[in-house]
Amino acid sequence: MEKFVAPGDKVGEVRSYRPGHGVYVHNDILIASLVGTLITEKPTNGETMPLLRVSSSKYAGGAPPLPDIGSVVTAKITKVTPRAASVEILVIDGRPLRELFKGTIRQQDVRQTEIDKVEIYKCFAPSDVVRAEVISLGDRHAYFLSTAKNELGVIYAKSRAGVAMIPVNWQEMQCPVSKAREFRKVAKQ
Amino acid sequence: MPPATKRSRSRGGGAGGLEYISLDGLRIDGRRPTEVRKIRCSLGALSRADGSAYYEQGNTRVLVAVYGPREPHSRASIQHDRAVVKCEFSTAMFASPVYRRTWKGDRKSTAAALVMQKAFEGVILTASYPKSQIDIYVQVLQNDGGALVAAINAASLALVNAGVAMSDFVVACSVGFVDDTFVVDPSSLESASDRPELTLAVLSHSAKIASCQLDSKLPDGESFERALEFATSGANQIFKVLEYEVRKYSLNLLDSRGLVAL
Amino acid sequence: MRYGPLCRVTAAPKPKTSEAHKRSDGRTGWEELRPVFLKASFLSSAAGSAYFEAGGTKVFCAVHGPRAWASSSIDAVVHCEVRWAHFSGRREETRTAAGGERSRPSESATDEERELGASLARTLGTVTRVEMYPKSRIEVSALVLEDDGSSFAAVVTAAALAMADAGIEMADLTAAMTAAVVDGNVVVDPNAEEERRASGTVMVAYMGNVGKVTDLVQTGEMEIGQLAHAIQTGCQAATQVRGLIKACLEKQAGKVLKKRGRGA
Amino acid sequence: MLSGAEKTYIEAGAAQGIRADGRGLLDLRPVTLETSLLPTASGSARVRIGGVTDILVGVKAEVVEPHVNAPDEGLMSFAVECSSLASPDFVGRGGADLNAELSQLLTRLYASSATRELRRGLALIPGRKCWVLHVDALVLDSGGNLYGALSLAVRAALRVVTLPRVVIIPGEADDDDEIEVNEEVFERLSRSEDAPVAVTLSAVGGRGIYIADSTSEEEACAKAAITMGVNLAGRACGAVSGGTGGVDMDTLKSMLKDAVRVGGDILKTTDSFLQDDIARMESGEEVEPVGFFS
Amino acid sequence: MPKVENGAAPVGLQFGKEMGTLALPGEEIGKLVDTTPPHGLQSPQDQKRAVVRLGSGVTQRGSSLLSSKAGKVCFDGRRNKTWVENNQKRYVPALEDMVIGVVEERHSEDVRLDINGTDTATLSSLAFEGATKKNRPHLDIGSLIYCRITRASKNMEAEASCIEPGSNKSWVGGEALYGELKGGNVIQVSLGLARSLLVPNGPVLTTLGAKIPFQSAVGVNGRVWIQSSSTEHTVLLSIAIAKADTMPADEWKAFVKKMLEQAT
Repeated sequence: MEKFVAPGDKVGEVRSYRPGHGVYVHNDILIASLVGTLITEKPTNGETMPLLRVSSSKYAGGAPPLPDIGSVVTAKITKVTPRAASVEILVIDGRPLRELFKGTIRQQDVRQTEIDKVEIYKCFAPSDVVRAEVISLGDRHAYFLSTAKNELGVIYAKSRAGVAMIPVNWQEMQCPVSKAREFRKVAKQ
Repeated sequence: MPPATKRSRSRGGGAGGLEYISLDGLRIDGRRPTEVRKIRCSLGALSRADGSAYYEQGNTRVLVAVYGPREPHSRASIQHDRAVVKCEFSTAMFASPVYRRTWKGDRKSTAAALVMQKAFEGVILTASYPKSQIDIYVQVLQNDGGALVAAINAASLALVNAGVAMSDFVVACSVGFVDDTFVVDPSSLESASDRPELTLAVLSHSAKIASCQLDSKLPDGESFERALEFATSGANQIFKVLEYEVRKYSLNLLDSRGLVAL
Repeated sequence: MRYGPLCRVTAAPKPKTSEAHKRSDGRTGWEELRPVFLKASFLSSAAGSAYFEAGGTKVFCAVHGPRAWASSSIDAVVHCEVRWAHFSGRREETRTAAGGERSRPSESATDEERELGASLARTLGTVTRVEMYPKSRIEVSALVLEDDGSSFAAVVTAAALAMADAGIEMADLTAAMTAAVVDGNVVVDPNAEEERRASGTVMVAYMGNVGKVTDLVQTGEMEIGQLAHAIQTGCQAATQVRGLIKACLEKQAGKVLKKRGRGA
Repeated sequence: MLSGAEKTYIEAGAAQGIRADGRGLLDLRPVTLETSLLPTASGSARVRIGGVTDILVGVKAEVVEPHVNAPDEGLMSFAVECSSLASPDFVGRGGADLNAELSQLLTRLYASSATRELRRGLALIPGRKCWVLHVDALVLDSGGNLYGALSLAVRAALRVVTLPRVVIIPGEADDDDEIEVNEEVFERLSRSEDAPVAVTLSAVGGRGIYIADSTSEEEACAKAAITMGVNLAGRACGAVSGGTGGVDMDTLKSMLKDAVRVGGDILKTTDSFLQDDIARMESGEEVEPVGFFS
Repeated sequence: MPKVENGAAPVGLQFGKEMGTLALPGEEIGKLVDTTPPHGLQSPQDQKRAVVRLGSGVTQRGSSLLSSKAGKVCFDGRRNKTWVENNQKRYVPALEDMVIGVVEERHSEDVRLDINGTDTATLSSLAFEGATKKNRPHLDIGSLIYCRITRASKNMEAEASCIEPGSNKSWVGGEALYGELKGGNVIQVSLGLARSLLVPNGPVLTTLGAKIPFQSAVGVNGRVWIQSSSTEHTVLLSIAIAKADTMPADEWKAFVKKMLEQAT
């Protein structure tokens, strides 16, 4: 039986349930903080109590997404300097964003090895699309992102000829038309 | 209390045929032409500012606060080799005899702020505080003429109170020209927009001029020099008072640290 | 064009049909609410939106964000703007009362609009789980189209509905209600005429389930016992309104699900 | 910036009934009240609380037309300005929001029927001429409890306002009545004692714990606050809430009761002081101002 | 006479006739004099002796030494150094000063501390005895840190450290001198009082310590941290220390006595 809940509705007690997405605990009582249907998930391995979460009616995953530490984002490079690349975040954990969020990939966060030798110009170019992970809420202006994992890096880039390039290895991409190679920090597919 | 209000109002009304200098050479408020109004001041009047001063010259009253040297709020204004001096000049709505809605940043206030900024930029040892900002905020509580003069003098005291390093101590004084006579430190009754008035800020020890403003023109060059003389002598009178106050204040302060010798 | 679900609810409490309790708009109980009309999700450009009508008072509210916001605090900031439309019947009154000389150009907010905007921001800041949206700002704008009394309460209620509609996590649904002392009686949800005659009014925003007053605005002169009674009555009525908000959301959720079902 | 240690210290202290400066929860800091310091204003007052919060109020009067909705009442208009002296945050338009909120609180306090008689006293010719009191307040220094200090300073300034006597000259035949302002004779406002004073109670720490006259450090820890205007009749005349914590009903009710009690005490103390002050002024005795005016 | 520390007479420097006492900005406090003997020969020691060191508040114009602050002219004969001492609210970082900072911003490798100065100071999260990349203290925003200044330059942000030279007490053990101050309360006093509190067996802390046992940490940046067994005691101590700033010694002693009597 699906139950409709709204913020403030009591949905259970801490002695019998664990709070999930859209549920918070106040004075040992589980209370909904989102509009939607209440879903009870059976305890999985290791857990003893079932989990309560709210499946929001409006969006696929609930509240509008916001970058958080650990989330994997798809972002577009807007500016490249010797110390960092600036990006605009487009998608978070597979969900497109409504609002503009800025990020920065600093020199030391581009790749895992030879951090000191990273040349940003050889890793990203403006208008590239990258997959990156949020590593901190950053400074006042931008979130700090990292591409220092094999599966992270450039996933889409255009060559000078304006054609989408094909990855050659983890640090080069090639234009299918001109056959010219360009340096990138390429994400492993 | 209101007698004071009455008096100034009725006099202001009959300004047309007013005699500014009496036959025995005294001014409306009984001062001699070279005499400065009564000055009272105190340092450290405010709790949150790094330095502050209250200053009263006749019925003109100002409060000045100094914040800094501190980290500039906007990155754009950072100077890497020196401190930036900023100044804001605002007047309370009840400051003048007639009720007038005043706004921060009107033309007159902006001009006054600029004069002060320039004068103090020259005297503060800005190179000692790179990448920082020093703010001087003026609040005029009552304006009976010479608000800028009072503000400059109060700002000097507030900077001393804040412990900001300066190459010299700035003192200001103004000179008006009424009935063919120079009068030092004119009150609002004695100053009018069409009458010449010289506002001078001097460095008290080196006797250099920090700022000089002339409103309306003087009859000739010679009288300009005379005006400068009057203003300088007025400034010296004022400096004596300020110097006494600063010494008194500093001594008190250093004495209360006497606990070390308990 | 997307149309949100409609929800028309006529307030439930049935009249104590005594002539003595008859009110100027025909209501027959001191604690009777005016007919309420709620609608959510009608603006596709906003993250959440709501329209709220109580009698002749009509309010619009839109929520945008959370948006990236450079701020020194980690928690989300709720920013609110509240405006009374020129034709709402209220703005003109407040303007000239301030004294002719000081009236400002009509585009900028009046002191009262700024005050109530800040007040709404505090209320929503209280109910929103701001820690869930770091470094961001949630923007709420409300417009009173028509003011027939209890308009700020209507603004708070509409804002709560719009926030819920935007899918923003909140500790509770807050709803607001005005109570006024008219001819010595505490009446709930006063209309403009009653507000004018009132010796005092109090608006309370209340989280019905958590049991906390999130906002309080009192005007006029009131005895302290009377004030406490008015607050209590207001909170009870607000709890009732909370039920209406939830009903509207439930109805809307049903429609959304149905639509999805058809699509699939 | 407030450190975590200070915060827990303030909260833990409040829970035990002790405050950082040794006060009890509902005790007030020492207040310095001076009146009639601005020679060019019809009335003025300066209030300092605990040597940190500092407010200067000047009242000026003008003859204008009354408002359509209240032809037999005079007008009062309130404007508060947070001076940059108090904080660099107020530079330029920085204080605009706070200014609006503070001005609005005063408007709210004086809009009620509780001060109707005071406003009626400002009427000259119904529907045509009345006094407007421009009440302007400057926040010179802020160390908490701005609302309380502000309302106290405004009230004190109104208590000592004197306006020139106005004589109404009956119009001949069809002419309207005219007024003549006699600048020689000054009269005090009638019913200025009706003016309210605002009390702010801030909830800190645990449930049901709240404090009066909070310092700015305490304000930084406050979860919720109620500011209420209280008059001599012990009634509420305008209240707003603040903070983002919410208050439960029981706490709210006891806060309202305590606000009335605290407000009553403030009114009693300041009125006895003001009475002495006024008496001394009327007898022509000079009152020696304290603080930076001395 | 200037306030002279370490008796030796000034070399290469002659104080003006208003020697000592108080100076105002721009006032000449003394002159540099040529100490080179007529034959032009000078022993290296004498040359070294003749170097005049100018401290804060003193500037040089030609051979004149001018004060740039209002304060007492001081002279240290051992280092042949002159400076003008005044009491300002804002702290200017100096090498090896012990200060109390508040964490204002957190970064991945370091934190920025508010040290009540013209600028913030950075504290590396590795600047704790025995801290490693894996095992280092977690410093939240608002934490109080007792540390020493390891870099002070007017052109660069100050740097602080919690490592005590010559000590190997790990930050984990809770025995290290520097580190996070947990619990207790911190008060702000004048820089002058803070310096006087740091004098070993100084009168203020000794007097209070005899009555109430407590722990304290004094930062020369004007912050004093106090912790005692109860909040009540901490309050009394905070008030007493703050009062020492403005009260003359005798009055303060009497005040403390009276306060403690009332408290018990």
